[in-house]
Amino acid sequence: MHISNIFLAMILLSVLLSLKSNRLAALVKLVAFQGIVVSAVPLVLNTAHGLSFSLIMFFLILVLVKGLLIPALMFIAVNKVVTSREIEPIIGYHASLFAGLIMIVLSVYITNSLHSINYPIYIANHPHLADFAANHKLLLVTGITTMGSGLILLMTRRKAITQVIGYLMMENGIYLIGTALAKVVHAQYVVEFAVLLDLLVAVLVMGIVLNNINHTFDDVDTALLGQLKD
Amino acid sequence: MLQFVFIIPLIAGIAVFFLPVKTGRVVLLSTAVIHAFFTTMEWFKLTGPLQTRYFSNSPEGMLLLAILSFLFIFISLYTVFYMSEVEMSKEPTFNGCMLLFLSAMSMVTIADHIIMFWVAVEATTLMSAPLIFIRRSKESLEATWKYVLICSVGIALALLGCFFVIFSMEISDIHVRISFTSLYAIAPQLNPLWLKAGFIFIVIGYGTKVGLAPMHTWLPDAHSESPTPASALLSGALLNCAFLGVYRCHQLMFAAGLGEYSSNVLIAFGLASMLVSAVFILNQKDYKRMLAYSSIENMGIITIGIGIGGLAAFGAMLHIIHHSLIKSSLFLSAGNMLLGYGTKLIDKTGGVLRLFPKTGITFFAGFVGISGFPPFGLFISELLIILGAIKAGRYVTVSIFIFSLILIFAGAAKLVMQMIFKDNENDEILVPDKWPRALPPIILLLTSLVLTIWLPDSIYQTIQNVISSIGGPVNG
Amino acid sequence: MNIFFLAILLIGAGGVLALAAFKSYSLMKTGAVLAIIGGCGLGGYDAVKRLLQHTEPAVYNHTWLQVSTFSLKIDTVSAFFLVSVFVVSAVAALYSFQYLNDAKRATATAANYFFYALLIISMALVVCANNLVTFALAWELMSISSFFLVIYDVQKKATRDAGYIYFIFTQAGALFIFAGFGFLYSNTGSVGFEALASIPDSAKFIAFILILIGCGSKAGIIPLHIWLPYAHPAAPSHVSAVMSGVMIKIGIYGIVRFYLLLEPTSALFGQIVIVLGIISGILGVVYAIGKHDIKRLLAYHSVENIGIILLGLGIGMLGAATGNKTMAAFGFAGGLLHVFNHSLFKSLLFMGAGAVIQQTGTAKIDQLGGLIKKMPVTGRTFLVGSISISGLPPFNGFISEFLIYYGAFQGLQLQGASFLFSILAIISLAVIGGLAAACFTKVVGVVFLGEPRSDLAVRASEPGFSMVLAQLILAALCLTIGVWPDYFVQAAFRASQAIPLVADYEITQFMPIITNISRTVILFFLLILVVSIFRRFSYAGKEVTRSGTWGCGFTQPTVRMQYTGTSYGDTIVDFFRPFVRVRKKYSGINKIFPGETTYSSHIHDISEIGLNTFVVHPALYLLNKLRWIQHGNIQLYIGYIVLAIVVMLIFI
Amino acid sequence: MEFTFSFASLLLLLVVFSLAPLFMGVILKVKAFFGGKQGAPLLIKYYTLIKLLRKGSVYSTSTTFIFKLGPIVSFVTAFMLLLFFPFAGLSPVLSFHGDVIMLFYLLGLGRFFTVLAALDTASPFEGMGAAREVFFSALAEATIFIILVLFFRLSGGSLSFAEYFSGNQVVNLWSQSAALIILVLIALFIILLTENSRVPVDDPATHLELTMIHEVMILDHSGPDLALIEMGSFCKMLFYSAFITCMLYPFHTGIAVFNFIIFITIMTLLYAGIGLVESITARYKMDMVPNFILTSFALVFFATILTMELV
Repeated sequence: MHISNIFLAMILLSVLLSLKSNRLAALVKLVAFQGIVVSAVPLVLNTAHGLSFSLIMFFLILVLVKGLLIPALMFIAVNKVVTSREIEPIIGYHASLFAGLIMIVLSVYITNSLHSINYPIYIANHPHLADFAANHKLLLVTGITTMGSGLILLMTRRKAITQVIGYLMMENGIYLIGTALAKVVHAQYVVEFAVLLDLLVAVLVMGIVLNNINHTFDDVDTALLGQLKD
Repeated sequence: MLQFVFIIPLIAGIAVFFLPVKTGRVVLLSTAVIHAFFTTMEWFKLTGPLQTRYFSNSPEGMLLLAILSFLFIFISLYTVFYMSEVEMSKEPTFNGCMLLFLSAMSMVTIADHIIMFWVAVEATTLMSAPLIFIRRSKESLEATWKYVLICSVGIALALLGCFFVIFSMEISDIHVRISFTSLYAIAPQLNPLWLKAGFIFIVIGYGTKVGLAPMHTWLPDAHSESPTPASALLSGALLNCAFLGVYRCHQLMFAAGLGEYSSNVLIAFGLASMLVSAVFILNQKDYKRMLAYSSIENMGIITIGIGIGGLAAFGAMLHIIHHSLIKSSLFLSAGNMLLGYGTKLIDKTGGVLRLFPKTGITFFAGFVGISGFPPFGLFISELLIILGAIKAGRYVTVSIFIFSLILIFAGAAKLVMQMIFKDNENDEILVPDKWPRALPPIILLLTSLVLTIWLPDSIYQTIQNVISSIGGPVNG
Repeated sequence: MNIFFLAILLIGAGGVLALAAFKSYSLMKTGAVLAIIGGCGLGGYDAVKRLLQHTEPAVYNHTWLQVSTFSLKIDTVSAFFLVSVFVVSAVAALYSFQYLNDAKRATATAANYFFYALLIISMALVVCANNLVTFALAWELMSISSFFLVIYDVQKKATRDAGYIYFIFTQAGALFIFAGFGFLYSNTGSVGFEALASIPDSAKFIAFILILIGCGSKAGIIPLHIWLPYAHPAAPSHVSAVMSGVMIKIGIYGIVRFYLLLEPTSALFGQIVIVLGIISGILGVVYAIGKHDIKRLLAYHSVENIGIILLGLGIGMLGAATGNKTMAAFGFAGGLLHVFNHSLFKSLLFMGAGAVIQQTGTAKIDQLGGLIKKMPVTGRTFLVGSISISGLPPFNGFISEFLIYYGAFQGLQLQGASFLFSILAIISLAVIGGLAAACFTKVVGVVFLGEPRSDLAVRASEPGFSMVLAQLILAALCLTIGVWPDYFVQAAFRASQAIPLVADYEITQFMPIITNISRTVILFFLLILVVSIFRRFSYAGKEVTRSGTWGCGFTQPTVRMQYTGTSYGDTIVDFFRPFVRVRKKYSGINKIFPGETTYSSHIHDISEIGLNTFVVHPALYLLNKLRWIQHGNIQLYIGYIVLAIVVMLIFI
Repeated sequence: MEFTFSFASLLLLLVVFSLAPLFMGVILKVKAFFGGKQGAPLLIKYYTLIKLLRKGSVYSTSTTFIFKLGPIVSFVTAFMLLLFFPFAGLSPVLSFHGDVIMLFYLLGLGRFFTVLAALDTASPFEGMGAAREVFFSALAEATIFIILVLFFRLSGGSLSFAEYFSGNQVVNLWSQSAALIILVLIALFIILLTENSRVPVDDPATHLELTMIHEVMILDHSGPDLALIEMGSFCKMLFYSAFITCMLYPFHTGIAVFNFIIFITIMTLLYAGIGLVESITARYKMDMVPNFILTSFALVFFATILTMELV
């Protein structure tokens, strides 16, 4: 029983909750929580060969951005913007929760198939990482589920803010999958920071646009954003 | 030094935010010129071949950088006169973002590290978003929202694709710098399955930005709602930059011996884009949307050409050059019409030739060019693509290609002829057309014309180097 | 070659000058017309020289866009076509000098001259093009410039629609040609014309068919002719003259050129071309009989004559395929000579029509009449043109048709399918001839003879000098070729010797026939002279009075009672019912004291109906069904992306 | 193939030409006989011509030079036919390979001008007649040329009247392909009736303009003009009958006089036959005429297809 599994379980929990939560504020809190846990994952994974200073520094920055800055922005947005704090899903909560569960099953299936194809080679190449590889299964499952649920949120929620949150979840998922697969990236902090910066700016821009949308439409319901069509 | 091409615009852009309007304009123009200067330096390798950790001057990158830089000079020139017509409250923001946008795009063209490339592409999205919603009208906000969200989602997927590509390297226990150039070298050893997966995600991710159907959905809105200079820049430069990502990955697949697969994928997306644009160009109501869909079509043509390779790839490269020139010229002319009529509806813009002779001529000339007539370059590129496609034995592709070309031409010709020649019900002119704003489109068209008659050898050589990595020489 | 380039340069200079000097109207017109005529004269001289004296083909190469060369070559075939290009263009330019006389539209006129010059140049280049890319380039230039010429009267809706239809057809045709080029290129691996004869037969066939479709849409082969009856009436008359006289022949040139390059051995090529010729010829003339708009009628006659030309070429191809030298030589020579002849009399007729329209302000033949009294010269030249186009001696139309007949008759010695095709060719030629005569008796009779049917026709008078002169020149040429055909026939034979089979073919043994024809014609004229003297003599000293036409006992004849063109052609059109949709509106006589009754009939082109019902409407319907894609709903859009990924991952 | 000219033939031509009105007289006589009348004298047509030549003319004010040109052209073209035709086994006055095509097109020219002259008068009836004339003759052209095709096939590549009826491969009832010739004869007779506007296609003797074809077109012509037209129609008639005659009998008896006598006899009988047909058949309705002509076409086309097997 590796410690990282607990983290991953927490992430999955947050995903499922976010799918069935009906209050924006709660949703934002969930994302903040999820952000912190996700940024902690590399930390707990690399316990195998000890913590480096840079790794910890990086962890702190990640937490700062994903766990504090972005949620803070979201909170401001929510408080400034939202008239009704309901989430107003296009498909019901239970349905989306159910979809989330299906997502988990799907990701498990994908992961297994991938492992059966790849991990023999992988472990052959990195024998010292055998247990690491084992953990990867769950990591990959979590990543795919998170990403999928993010997409579900994007497709099934009416409020623009919820879509931003969906985007963030998707980003987290991808980050997890990246951690599971490509460790080289996570050794290059410049690139990491650049990606992080992009994420931050993206949320910032979205926030600004949201703000403007709210000013002009008095709401952030994307149903109002369906005028441009052929 | 290579990085100047994005560092200088970056600094200038940030500066413009805080400078007064007049100086801002000056900075904009001068930066454009300086950028062009550095680009030429790079083009002629005056700084020597350069290979940093994250950047390199690849032939395809240089080609796009040259186009970008050339376009930007005239678009910024246009911007200055355009701004003097429309009093925009947030002009410094606009000019600043133009420069930041330029810097982001320049970064894309020279980025070599896979993730750094991704970062640059995402940056272009974010930097261009303010350009689109600068007016804060309902439509522009909606367009921006769709643009930012859809592109961000798409590009996030591209990041996933990048991870897959990297993993395809790690899994077979190779460790090189994860930059395109170094990956080409070891491409054959990459794990094909993960490489394919990566390719799919990257094509779909960056394809979203290129405007390949069915991920094109944001494009017509963004291109039609943004202010004229922005539209011109989006259509003329941004799409190419995004396409660079697709192209690089195709190159990688080719090096890995999966060229067959990636070619088919590209051709499929290209044909889809052409058909989709055909659907929406027929009885379109809004002329900027029409131009946007035509951009989708042309990106589709380019994708097809690259997918086919050989002579068609050469054609596609020519197509990139001439499409950028002609399409941005068209958007600038459309901007002049928008100023003159105050509406984007085709039914309300009649008799352009009579009311705005200069704009009418440039617009129609642009249309003639975009639909593949000489003396403009798209004629030769489309001819070469058809020849190459049939040589490659892709008969189905060719038939769909020709079919949709005819459809699109039929649709567009109807609208354009109506706009240019049919008389308008009321002849009131909001803003008369002036030489300063008519000149940039004319120059862009003339450039395309000159390049059709005489293509400099250096460009030819560059294109040769580009396509040599995807299916051999021109007469292959 | 230098003279050729000089001519091109001069013509181009004329066009540019027109743009430059549009401020002063008459100066612009004079300069442009003079330069164009000068250039055409120079080029025509060069071409004639090449045609008559056996000079080696001139070649010019200039590398272009690194992948191909800009390559020109003037051989006898090119020279032959060059002659008609330059002659007709020059005369039409002369005509245009007084035809375009609206100083208020100075810029439009300037543009018209510019694109006119461009059209001449591009046509000359197509005819001389010596590789695929050059051909394509010149072809597209030709299309675009002719498009701008068509939309001269752009403020009229009819003109815009005509231009639109033409634009679509020309672009679609070009794309088909490009596809055909693709097949050629993929087999030779080069854009050059050299190796084409060596490619496999299947590729030859596909490429030829594609090029036939492309060039056919330009030449106006039924069912690809739909743009023609729209574009020609819309364009100004000197433009219609050039387009119908020369430009559609460039389509024919494309077919001939690629046939010659491919050197196919199968008889299938000839048979296909013959069938197309028969369809175009007969249906073309039938539609022409049904039309009431003079220029539209002439446009359909262009279709008919393209049919005749195709018959000639088809016979030639059949002969080449079956190794029958005489058939091949005569068929090709006839076809080519008919190209030249038709370019003469068709432009003559269009100019006449233009003069009529300019003077009366209407193109509806049923409103005209008796014009030969008002405009004697135009009337007489138009009569000449009509006799020529009906293929009757003593004018030039007969000569070329005779050659085609002769070739076809040679085909009767063959067996099986070739025999049948020769029979069909002969019969359809005969029928076409008869119907053409019917149609032009109608035109001349209704427009120029009888009494004016409306006061539009009463006010007419002879058009300007340059217009009259242009028509006189062409009429004189028609007569010359009809009476002294030898040189022209020889030229046509020389051009037809581009076919390898008949390269060494000796035509001198057949020239006596031609000489005899011209003798017979001269005899005919002598007899006419004798008989008219006899007539004059028999009228000597007798009282010759004039009075009204005998009304057959009807006491109040009015001009409205005259037989109209509609009723004239009605029975013939009815005869071809299934191929011609006729819609008649007749209010009928229903009261005891009949009130005003109306009758109107309209002829529908079946290929147009077919295109609309089977291609255009279904396609539009289908595409409109797809418009929901851009639904405007962002969630849906993201759904597309997910869908795309899923699909791609399934097909990984 | 070269341009032959023989003087004796010219003499014969003139004789036959001068007899043409007489033959027309024969027709009238036969019709009168069947009508149980005594009828006009045989020479009636000569009298008519002389009468017409004596008269002056009245021209419609609508007419132009074309109206005067019409009769001349129609006569000359018809007369030129005779120049190229071999009467009674003699070689024709003029001849060259391929002259048939030329001659039938000359006939077309004559028709062209007759029609124009009719339209020149602005009379509704003449226009009506012209419309019918061009339509029917266009159909007849098809038959004529398919006959030429057949002859070319039978006579091994002949394209002139001289070649048809002289040389080793002649086309007549006594050659080996007689079966086909019979079909041609019927067809040619139909064409004769059509082209010369006889009953059942047209009735020269009718007095209702609405039902006429050829006669109505010359309503306004008078005096010498009319005389020219008459002579032209005589020539045309003469040509077709001579054509049939030469197919009925090969004039191979060496002596020219016998040939001549036989020729005249057959011609007379033929004209009498035409008279017979005219007196026992009624005129067709206008819309029946095309079928009538197409019948002739069908016959010859059938014959031509047969040659694929026989020849």
